[in-house]
Amino acid sequence: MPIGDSIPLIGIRWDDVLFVALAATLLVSALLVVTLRDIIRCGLALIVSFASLAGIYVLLGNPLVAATQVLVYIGAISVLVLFAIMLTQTKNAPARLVFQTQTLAAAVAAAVIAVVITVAVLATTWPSAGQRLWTSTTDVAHLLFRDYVLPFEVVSVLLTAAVIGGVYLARREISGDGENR
Amino acid sequence: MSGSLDSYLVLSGLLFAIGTFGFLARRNAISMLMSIELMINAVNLTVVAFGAFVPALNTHAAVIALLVIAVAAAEATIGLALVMAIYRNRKTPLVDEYDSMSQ
Amino acid sequence: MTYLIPLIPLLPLAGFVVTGLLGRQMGRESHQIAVWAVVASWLVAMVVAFAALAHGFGIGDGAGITLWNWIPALGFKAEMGFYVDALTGCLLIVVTTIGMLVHIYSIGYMAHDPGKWRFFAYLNLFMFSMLLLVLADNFLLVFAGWELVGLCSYLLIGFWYPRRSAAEAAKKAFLVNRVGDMGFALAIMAIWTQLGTLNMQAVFKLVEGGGLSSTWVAVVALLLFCGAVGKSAQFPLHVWLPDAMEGPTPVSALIHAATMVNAGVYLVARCNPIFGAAPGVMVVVAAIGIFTAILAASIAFTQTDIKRVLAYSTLSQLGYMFASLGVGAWTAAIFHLMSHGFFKGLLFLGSGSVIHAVGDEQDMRKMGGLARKIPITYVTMLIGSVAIAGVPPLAGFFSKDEILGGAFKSGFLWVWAIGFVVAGMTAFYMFRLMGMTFWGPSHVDPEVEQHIHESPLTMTRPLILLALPAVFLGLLIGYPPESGLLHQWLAPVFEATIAAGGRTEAAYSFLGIDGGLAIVTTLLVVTAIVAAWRLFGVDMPAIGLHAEPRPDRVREVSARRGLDFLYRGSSAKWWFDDLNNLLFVVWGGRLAGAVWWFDRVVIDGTVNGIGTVTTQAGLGLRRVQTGHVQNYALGIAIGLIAMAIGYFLIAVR
Amino acid sequence: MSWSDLGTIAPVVASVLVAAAILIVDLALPNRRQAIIATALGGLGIVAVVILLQAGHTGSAFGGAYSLDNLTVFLDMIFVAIAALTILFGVDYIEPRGLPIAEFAAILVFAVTGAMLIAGSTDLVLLFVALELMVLPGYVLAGFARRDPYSTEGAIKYFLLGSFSSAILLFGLAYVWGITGTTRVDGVTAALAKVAAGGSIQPGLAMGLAFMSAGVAFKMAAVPFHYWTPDAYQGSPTPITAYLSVGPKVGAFAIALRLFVGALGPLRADWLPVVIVLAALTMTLGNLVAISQDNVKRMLAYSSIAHTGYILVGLAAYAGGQHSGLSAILFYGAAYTFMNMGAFAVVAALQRRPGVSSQIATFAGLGRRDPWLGALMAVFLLSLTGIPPLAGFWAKAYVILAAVQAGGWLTALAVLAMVNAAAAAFYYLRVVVYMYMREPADELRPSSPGLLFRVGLGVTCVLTLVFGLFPAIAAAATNAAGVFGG
Repeated sequence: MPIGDSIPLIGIRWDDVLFVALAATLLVSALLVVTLRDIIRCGLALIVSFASLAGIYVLLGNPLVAATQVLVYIGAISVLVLFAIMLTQTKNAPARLVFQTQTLAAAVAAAVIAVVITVAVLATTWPSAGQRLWTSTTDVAHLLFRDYVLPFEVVSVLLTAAVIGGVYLARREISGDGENR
Repeated sequence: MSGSLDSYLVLSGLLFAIGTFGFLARRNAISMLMSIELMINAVNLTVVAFGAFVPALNTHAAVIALLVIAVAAAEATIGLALVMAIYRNRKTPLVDEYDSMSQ
Repeated sequence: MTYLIPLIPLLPLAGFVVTGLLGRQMGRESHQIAVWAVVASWLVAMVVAFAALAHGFGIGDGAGITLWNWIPALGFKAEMGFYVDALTGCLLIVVTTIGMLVHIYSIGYMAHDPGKWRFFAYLNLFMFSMLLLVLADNFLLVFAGWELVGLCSYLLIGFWYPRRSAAEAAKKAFLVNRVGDMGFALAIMAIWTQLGTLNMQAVFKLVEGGGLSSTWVAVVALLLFCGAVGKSAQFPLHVWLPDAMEGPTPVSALIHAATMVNAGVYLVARCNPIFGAAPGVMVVVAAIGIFTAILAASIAFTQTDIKRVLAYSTLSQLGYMFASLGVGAWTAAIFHLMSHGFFKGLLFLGSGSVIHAVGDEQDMRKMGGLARKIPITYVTMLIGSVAIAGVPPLAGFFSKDEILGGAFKSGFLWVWAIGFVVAGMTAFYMFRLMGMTFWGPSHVDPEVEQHIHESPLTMTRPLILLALPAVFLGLLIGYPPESGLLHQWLAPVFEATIAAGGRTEAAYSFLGIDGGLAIVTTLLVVTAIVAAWRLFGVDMPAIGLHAEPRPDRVREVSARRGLDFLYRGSSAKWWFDDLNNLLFVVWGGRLAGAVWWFDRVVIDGTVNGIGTVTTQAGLGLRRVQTGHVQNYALGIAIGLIAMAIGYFLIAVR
Repeated sequence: MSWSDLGTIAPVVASVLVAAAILIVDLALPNRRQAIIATALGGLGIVAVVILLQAGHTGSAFGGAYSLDNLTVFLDMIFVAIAALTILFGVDYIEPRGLPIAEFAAILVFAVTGAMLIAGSTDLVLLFVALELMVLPGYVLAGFARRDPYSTEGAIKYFLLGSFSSAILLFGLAYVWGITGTTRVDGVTAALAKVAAGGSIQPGLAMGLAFMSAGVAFKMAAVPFHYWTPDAYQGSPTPITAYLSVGPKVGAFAIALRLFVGALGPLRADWLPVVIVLAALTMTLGNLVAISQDNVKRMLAYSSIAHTGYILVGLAAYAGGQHSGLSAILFYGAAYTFMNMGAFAVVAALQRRPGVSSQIATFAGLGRRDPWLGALMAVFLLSLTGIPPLAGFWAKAYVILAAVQAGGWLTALAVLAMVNAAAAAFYYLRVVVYMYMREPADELRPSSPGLLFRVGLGVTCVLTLVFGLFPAIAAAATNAAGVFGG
């Protein structure tokens, strides 16, 4: 049986329910990322927020971006972050004092930024179609390799440079390594 | 609600602000990096939201989002490598202990 | 002929580069290249200068050479070019001649200084900068020279940097000069925005043709004068010059007496079409000049450091020159610039010879009776003093007389009156200096006294050579008054401005007003000299106050008011202090006190205050840089919010 | 993509190939430093030739994402010069510290590739990606002495704040894109021209502009977004500091030219007040703090902030309607590049042996210890001060004159710039005083830098003099380059 566009009886659209649920998960997990004491839990909360964002992308009719989000953010970046956390955990770096002394100032600044963005968004009339559009993956591929081929190539150079630099910085010093010449 | 561009943009704005808060408040370099990732994700949400509601931007949004994700990955690589490098020198990931040049 | 012009500044520049880079390796001979470069430059300059003055050899009333088009962009044209006319010729003679003699003198003076090569390199750089300033054909190039002479002055004042006072003096000179330089820079900007060119001759043509509104002319003239006030150490920017005496004495002679400080006078004279079109500013120039003249002369009365007396005297004489410019006696100002350059250079070099003789002592209270021990220095300095005092027929008489006569005849009676008083004061304090140094009993430290000797030939020969123009220059180019050689030379430079001012130079009449003024001034001068000779020249060994510093500060004197009357007439020491008492406590005391207070508290305080405030502000801002990333990030976030609010405000506008 | 597209971006392609060649040479001939240096310098020479072959041509590639004009050529030449000079200065410093030359050169060339892409990009996405290609290798370079706590500390601060500002910039770009509906600069210009004609701008666009301006201001180190500069500059190995002080800065101004002058040109009346305030704050604070620094590297870092302020005066002059402001910016950028790199290079020469600090005391007596090095430093510092007839004088004169011509509030800004230029003399001359008026603390042996280093110093010095004595040559190029899009 098709479930229809909206919840029976109450009349609230399923989309809205989904949106609220995903948005709430996103915001709560994001808040956890920036407030939890234990940094490993922060990392796990980050994965949750990435995942809920992927859900929102699906809701926005963009499954390609959602898939990339899952692959790159959850599959690669989060894992990297977790590795880094593991490698830098020592007994000397206790979990207490998670915050800077300027927490209050930071909270005020962030709140002001949130208000600024919200006000600006609500006060602006957007050239919106008023409804969500589905994104065709084929069109994306065409566009990527036609209009955006140069940025695409540059990103590949960028990733190469990042890998070279990252490896240089992070690799352990092996004896006989160039530096000990 | 889910059918209005405004709500997605406000959502992304809140996410951006949360990321900013984390960046300003956390003292662990990796936490700060995670906060930056939240901010970049907020930007991506903005882009995809524009794409979903403005016909002219529809396909472009996906392309831009993909490129931004790739850039973010590169940034994270460098960032984590730097954290490893400084951790080897200082034995702490807490950035507020890196203040040897505060003249 | 014009192709010779670039050689004049380039020779010292080459000397600077070679000496600066290789000087240390040259060791004892490190002065050779520098000195020969300046001698060569002098030779060329003489040829060019006299060609210009004789209006011949293709230079005529002025000729330029453009090396290359410096900058043709931004709708803006400035050429790397030189321009020579009679005015330039006069300056060339003064700058290169004195510069060369100072170089030669320094061979002896700096012989034992380990930093000799550095000294000569700086001197060469200074010569280059000064000649660039004098020869430049556009304001921008003048400004380049202007900045560079300031830099050289800074380096040379602080040459003996281990002395803390030297470093402080250098800093002060630089700071005060920057204030004036700002004025000059703003003037250049105003000229460019209003007229679209910076070539001096073109600017003058435009101004004479009425291309600039009278308000702008006044603004430009005032700003230019600001620059001149800084460089020529006129009130209220005069404070740096006396302190600048911390530099080696040849530097004081060259830069702070004979050449660089003249740059302001030169600038105003060069820009005579601009100043001539702004009569209001001319009055300001005259007022500042004559006020500086009497202010500095009054301070020179009480100084005990031989170089400081000369420094204040320099201020006073520069004040005369500005007064002369202000009343429209252009030629007289240049005349005084030339004669003053020679005799003041002579006096400074002579004082260097004295200081050299008495073991680096500069306090005149610890001198006295040196006349017989260092005769060449004594005779030449005496000539210089007679010249600066204005005794006929020496150089100073003619130039000063012309200034006073010019002020009187052009209706600036107040300028004349003050100038007249200053003439008397000048004669007095110069002979006070001579008396305390050369006459009377010796107060020299007995240990030093045994070693007193005349300076080597390299030092005395420049003194003799400088004494010649101090004696003959007036007769040579200033006689007959107001129609002498100099007037013929400079006529083309100033005639247009003088004609535009609506005044014709009244003919000189010895039997009329001019002769009367000259006789009255001469009488005053002679009286002052006689008074000084009576006070300081009488030998008075009976009291046995040898080698004891004489307290002569105004405050101490006033405290001993009862005592001084007891000793009146019994000791040169007390004659002098009594005179101080009379001059400063009774009718000038408060004024002099106020002058000193103003000088030391307000002006020095402002100068030092600016330094302190900026340093403190810098330190405060530095504290923001805590080293904590989050603090920086918060700063960025606040900046971002401010920017967002700013844009919102712009958007709803 | 077509062959003509590739021809248009040939310098960028060549530059990427140079980076690849360096890495390949390193793999094929390990421990052959001469081969690596030769590859890097030779490669950059070829890139320079490729750029010069493009001079005078115009065109666009990849559907308008990249455009070749005089501005691109001019900036590309500056970037190649920066890369070559950094390598010349770097070798003498990197080697004694046991750091690998190949990685250094390759990462540097990657960064410069990004800068060159910025110069030519007329597409918002390409601009952002190119910017990241410029700054990410910059973070690695800042931390290149990875065993040195200062270097890594400066690098991580630079990285964290840089990424923060990138996110802010990106957020702003997203909004501008969402409102104008295109990423192409000409499209954005057209859309914004309609907005400007329509009167007021919407709050969303205003916010986008704010975030974008903040991001760009960070990259160019304008106050109050400058905090990263002193730490990153002081911590980095000195030749890399020399690079960081000019490369990313000129790159940031390239962004400003393409983004603000190009894309946001129609709204320039709206961003003019922001630029005026930024310029005034930047030069004043930079100078004030520089006065109280005792470390020459840190002093030069703050002075570079002040120079950002002067360049912003040129941008303000443009926004105020004076087109010559653009060539003034370019002239300043070029002059600043050479004199500032020269000054840092002298610091690097003194620090050739590890363990020498950049405290001002290190410079005591340099004029006597090492007359050549002292004279060069004096030339660079006097040029930075703005003493005629050196490059820095014309640079300042141009921006100030452009501002004066623009009139209005900009006249006040010009006067402020002059006051600042006068004040700046104190801290520059302080170093000169130390060099010529202080006894050396200990008798350090003259540091005899290698041949490459001397070539680099010679080039910077000659250019500083040539720009001062014959500014017409450079001005001709900047005037040509100043005529583009906006």
